[in-house]
Amino acid sequence: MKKSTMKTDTSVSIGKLNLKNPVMTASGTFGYGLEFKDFLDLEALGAIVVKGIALEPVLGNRPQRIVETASGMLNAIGLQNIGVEKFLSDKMPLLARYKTPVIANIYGTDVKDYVAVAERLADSAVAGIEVNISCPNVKKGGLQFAADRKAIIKMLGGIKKVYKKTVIMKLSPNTGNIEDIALLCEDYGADAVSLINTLVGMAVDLDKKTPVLSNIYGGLSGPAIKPVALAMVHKTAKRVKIPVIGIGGIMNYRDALEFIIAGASAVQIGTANFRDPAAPVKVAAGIKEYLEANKIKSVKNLIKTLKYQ
Amino acid sequence: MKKSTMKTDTSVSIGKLNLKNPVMTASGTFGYGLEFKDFLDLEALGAIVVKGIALEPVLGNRPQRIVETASGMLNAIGLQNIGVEKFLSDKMPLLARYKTPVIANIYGTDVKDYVAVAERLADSAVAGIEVNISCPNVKKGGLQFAADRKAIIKMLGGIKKVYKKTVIMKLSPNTGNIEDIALLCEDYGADAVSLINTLVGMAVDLDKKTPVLSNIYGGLSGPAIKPVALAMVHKTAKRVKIPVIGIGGIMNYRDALEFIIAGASAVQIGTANFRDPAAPVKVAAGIKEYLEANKIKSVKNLIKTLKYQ
Amino acid sequence: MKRLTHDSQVVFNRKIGRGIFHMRLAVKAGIRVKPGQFINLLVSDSYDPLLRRPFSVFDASEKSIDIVYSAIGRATFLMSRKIKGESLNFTGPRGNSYIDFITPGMKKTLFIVVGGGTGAASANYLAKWLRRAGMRLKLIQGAASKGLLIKAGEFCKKGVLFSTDDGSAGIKGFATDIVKKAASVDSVVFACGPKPMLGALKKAVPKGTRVFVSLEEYMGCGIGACVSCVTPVKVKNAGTKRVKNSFEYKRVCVDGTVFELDELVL
Amino acid sequence: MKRLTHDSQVVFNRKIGRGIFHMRLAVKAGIRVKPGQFINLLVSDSYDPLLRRPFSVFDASEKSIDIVYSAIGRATFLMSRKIKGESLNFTGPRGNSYIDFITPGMKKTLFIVVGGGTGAASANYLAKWLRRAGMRLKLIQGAASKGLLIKAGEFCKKGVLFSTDDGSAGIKGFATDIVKKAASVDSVVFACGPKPMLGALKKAVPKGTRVFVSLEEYMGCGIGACVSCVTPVKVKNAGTKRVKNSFEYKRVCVDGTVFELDELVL
Ligand SMILES: Cc1cc2nc3c(=O)[nH]c(=O)nc-3n(C[C@H](O)[C@H](O)[C@H](O)COP(=O)(O)OP(=O)(O)OC[C@H]3O[C@@H](n4cnc5c(N)ncnc54)[C@H](O)[C@@H]3O)c2cc1C
Ligand SMILES: Cc1cc2nc3c(=O)[nH]c(=O)nc-3n(C[C@H](O)[C@H](O)[C@H](O)COP(=O)(O)OP(=O)(O)OC[C@H]3O[C@@H](n4cnc5c(N)ncnc54)[C@H](O)[C@@H]3O)c2cc1C
Ligand SMILES: Cc1cc2nc3c(=O)[nH]c(=O)nc-3n(C[C@H](O)[C@H](O)[C@H](O)COP(=O)(O)O)c2cc1C
Ligand SMILES: Cc1cc2nc3c(=O)[nH]c(=O)nc-3n(C[C@H](O)[C@H](O)[C@H](O)COP(=O)(O)O)c2cc1C
Ligand code: FES
Ligand code: FES
Repeated sequence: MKKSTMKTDTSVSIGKLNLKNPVMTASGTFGYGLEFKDFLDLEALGAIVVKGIALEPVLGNRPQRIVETASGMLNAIGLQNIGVEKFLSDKMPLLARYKTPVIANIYGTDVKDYVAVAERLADSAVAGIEVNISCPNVKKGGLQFAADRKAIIKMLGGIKKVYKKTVIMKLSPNTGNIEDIALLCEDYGADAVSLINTLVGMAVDLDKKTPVLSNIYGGLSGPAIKPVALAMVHKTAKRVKIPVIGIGGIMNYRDALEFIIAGASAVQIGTANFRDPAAPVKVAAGIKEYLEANKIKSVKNLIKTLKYQ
Repeated sequence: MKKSTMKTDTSVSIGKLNLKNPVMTASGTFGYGLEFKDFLDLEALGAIVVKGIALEPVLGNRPQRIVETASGMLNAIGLQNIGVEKFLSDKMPLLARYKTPVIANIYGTDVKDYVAVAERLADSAVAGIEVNISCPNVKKGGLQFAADRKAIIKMLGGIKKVYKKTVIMKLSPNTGNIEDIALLCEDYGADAVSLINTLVGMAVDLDKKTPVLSNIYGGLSGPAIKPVALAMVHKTAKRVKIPVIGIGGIMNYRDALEFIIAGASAVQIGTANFRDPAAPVKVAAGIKEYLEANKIKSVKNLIKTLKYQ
Repeated sequence: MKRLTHDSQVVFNRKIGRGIFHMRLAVKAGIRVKPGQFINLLVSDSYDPLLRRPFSVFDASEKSIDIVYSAIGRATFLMSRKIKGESLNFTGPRGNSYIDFITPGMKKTLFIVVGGGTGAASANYLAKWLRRAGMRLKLIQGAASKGLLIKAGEFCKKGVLFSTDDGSAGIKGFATDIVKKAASVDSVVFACGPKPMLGALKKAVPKGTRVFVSLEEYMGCGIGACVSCVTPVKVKNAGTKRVKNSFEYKRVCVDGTVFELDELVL
Repeated sequence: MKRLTHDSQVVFNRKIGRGIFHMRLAVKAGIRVKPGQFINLLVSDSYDPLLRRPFSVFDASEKSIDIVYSAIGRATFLMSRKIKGESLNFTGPRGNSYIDFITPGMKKTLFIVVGGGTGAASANYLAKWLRRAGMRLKLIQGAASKGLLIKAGEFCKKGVLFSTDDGSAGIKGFATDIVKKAASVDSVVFACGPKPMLGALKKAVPKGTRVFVSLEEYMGCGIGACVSCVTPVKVKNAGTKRVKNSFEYKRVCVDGTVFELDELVL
């Protein structure tokens, strides 16, 4: 046996990015990464996806911003963030010390803004961008783009012109046709799609007779949405050729492998980080052990291997 | 005080139907009703909604048909049913003995079929129909109608011609615009809308590397989807004038009241029946007690009373 | 009304094998259980796990119901941690019974009772019933290995035959190998166990031997309402004008769990 | 790495009031806790409840951390059923501390420590710290009624003042009524309790008295990453060209939980 074939290969490619393993952190659940350095080895991650970044700082929604639901949670943070300038000056230099690609999740209130943030990041140490056209918690810059074909075409056109590294489009489950939107993104040059963002949800405080969240609606995440995410990833991976990044309720390596078998080339860990801040590295380690135990040389050999009865 | 004003009034109206309380059973989770007679008083229910009925008997999908997920379950029964003739000859006479309106949930593989089932039920003891244009588990007759405006217009036109009692349209959450579909149903003569049916979901068996359900996809129900259902009910009730029937993860009277405050005129209990076969009557009793404890004369005074901070 | 939902208390919950537990539930007097029936346990107040879990009755008295279960997943792990005095709600007992298939003509018949894996639970209660009814009986249990054998109740009595896949106890091989030797056309076989064992039974017995098996299927309601637990059963007169399909789906929870093996589409 | 996630075992979990429990967790030696910090408990293996739950440290030693909690919902009900020996995982201790605000100039200062409801938990540990540091101290606890008073730790010592809304123990009224009498511009007030109590504090003390309060907000991560636990804090130089907003959101979990009352937008 040649030595090279004996090593288990956990690496995957997403656009121009080569990741040492398929496990990323999901935007908004991992801060700017540094908050987690006491809980896990940031270099054991496939990639770090940071909190959504806009052109200008954003205050976010009034509290109450989150609430737990059955096996899930609603959030309506309202994309509070420090803005792209401060991100580049204060956070990125610290993050760049780690040998893990940093992906910036970006958003704006109109197409122009999105393009401007992408342009500002073009020459930075950021390895790729994830374009959030699916946030349910802001009046503008969120869901109105999720299924707007014209806006998406315009946005991708603008971004591709100013940003030459990897572009991932983050899709919303709050449409009847996520596969069609994914195909559109592929056609207009996206390097990958990531799904799903949160499902629009709501909680009511019966005693006060008010919505629990100040924003009324929030985004549902966590194990509760895993079946919905799996179905959408499976349907999308059947249709597009670019990599699909699976997100939604992934709590452990078995969940992650289910997404990979169903068609995902990589996964993101979101709400799980709140239960266990070391979750992403545990998932990565679990995948590696699984490959070894089952004598599978490369995680790539598992992608989209679902069999039908 | 006049005597009549002292009694707590739990009744609500849905179209031409007057229900003694706002609690119905959700189609497909309560069989043909009779299966539950050892567990609860069928006459304590607002209405019994029976399993989806087609023109001809349907075998349904191969097992495995259901699987549990985090705080939810997926089902892909495939609308197994005994057909409208057998329902009328074998089940309805037994159900008609109870002083509770029976609502038939109907579906077909094309518009013609839907209309034919409605016509066949027109002169029966069935008190109303709920038109299922939202089943995710059949190749035809399910989701393809969910957001097809033309088909819905044609279907409602046909049904209203042959069926003069209460017509409820049951809507799918697997679209980006459930409120628009609800408005359309209102415009074309629906007496009420009920929502939500299940969310499309999937489960993967990692050991076998196959989908868990023979149908690959199934419909997600239970507490996991409650936040999604609440948001859709709230959004829809803001737009339409006809009654909205709230469905999705309602497990107890507090959940039910949350839906009512958010805009529902009545609720349906689905998956909860599997955990506690007496759930619907407990919900009805709980609502009554709540009204009494809070000195609210009529449950109607609670509908759509959500306050905003 | 409501007579089919019961609150019970854990009397004991002992480990009796590798990951296998024997739990006794105290119930109000007056619940009658027939061999082969199951109860549907609500394991947790939490919505995760959400659904009830079905377990065959291993033994029953006027005041108690016993189950024997294997801790293999979330709900059964939670069960294994329950201690004396804790409350558990269940619906049932539900389902038909092996003994529904015993006719007056079977007074002299040899009943071969086979339990594979946790299928031994219902075999135990059936064997007890047959013994008390004075019937002729051969009791067989098969498991993967010694640690997984259930040695409780009737299985502690003399004359019981055991098999293990690895030969660590009893004969090395399958329970069906024992059945093969014991069965004749005049005997009646009652069996509960994993699907492959039930399939193997067909080949193990002489043609014409009546075999009845108790099935396990994933259950939603456990009371016949959701049609999730179905199994395909051959339809009589299939292929004629009136009967289009060669099989129909029957509900394991109320039409079974016990079916005649010949009728099943395995 | 990973030094902020800990496995602990329940040493005891006693009922000490109406729905109020005192739990001691055994931890590996070496965890340092400062008064006002909290731990974030993972209450269940199940995904329902899903999130961790934050609790102020009531007391701590080299080998243990104590909390006092009120069983008010799903997670705290589950906690109340935990028995000796059960394992619980927590992250933390996290958050700043009351004592971060103590300056060398405060050697002679009278510290008024106020706990309202379960806010008494962090007040206890702070009082213990101040007493051991030889500081001047007045400890006050307010609750709705006698059964809800926490009588443990420092609250069993002499000189502690109590108030209850219904007068069933201590003075009838609010803890802030006691503060009113005790506070002077030279004293420093440390408080933890429900929002209305914190609001009332402002009016209870002479203008210029420094008041520091520990806040509770709904938490997602408890480690500063999700910005869900925010509270509006006044911004210096607000209204100038560079500073547009009059407030910014600060994270209670890491920027607090202790803030100077004057800076908060309540
Ligand atoms: C009629 C009947 C009688 C049974 N009797 C026994 C018995 O006496 N002893 C025993 O150990 N086991 C018995 N079982 C199997 C037992 O119900 C499952 O092992 C148990 O439900 C597993 O739950 P879990 O949460 O631990 O496992 P999970 O991790 O949820 O699932 C593991 C496997 O258990 C099965 N299962 C899970 N949920 C259900 C459900 N709602 N209905 C049916 N199967 C399910 C599935 O095959 C699943 O793949 C019986 C099953 C049936 C249908
Ligand atoms: C920093 C801090 C310190 C605390 N210290 C104590 C203490 O010493 N003793 C004590 O009894 N309580 C304390 N609490 C409150 C305690 O965290 C809640 O009572 C507990 O989370 C309730 O959980 P539950 O599932 O029982 O209630 P639920 O039924 O889930 O909710 C009831 C209420 O509890 C609060 N709550 C629920 N989940 C969270 C969460 N993830 N984060 C914050 N609040 C939540 C909400 O206000 C909610 O309305 C503290 C809270 C914070 C933020
Ligand atoms: C508190 C919170 C904040 C989030 N913020 C963002 C964000 O800024 N940008 C984004 O694209 N997604 C955001 N998300 C969505 C997650 O990245 C992820 O798509 C979603 O939570 C589903 O994954 P999960 O179930 O693993 O959490 C946020 C999610 C949560 C829970
Ligand atoms: C097993 C099962 C079968 C169902 N069958 C039907 C059906 O025949 N027709 C229909 O309109 N909805 C059907 N539904 C959907 C329910 O009526 C309901 O809309 C959904 O389950 C959400 O409510 P819940 O969360 O309370 O279960 C079915 C649901 C389940 C779980
Ligand atoms: S489990 Fe519902 S019909 Fe059998
Ligand atoms: S709880 Fe996540 S930032 Fe405070």
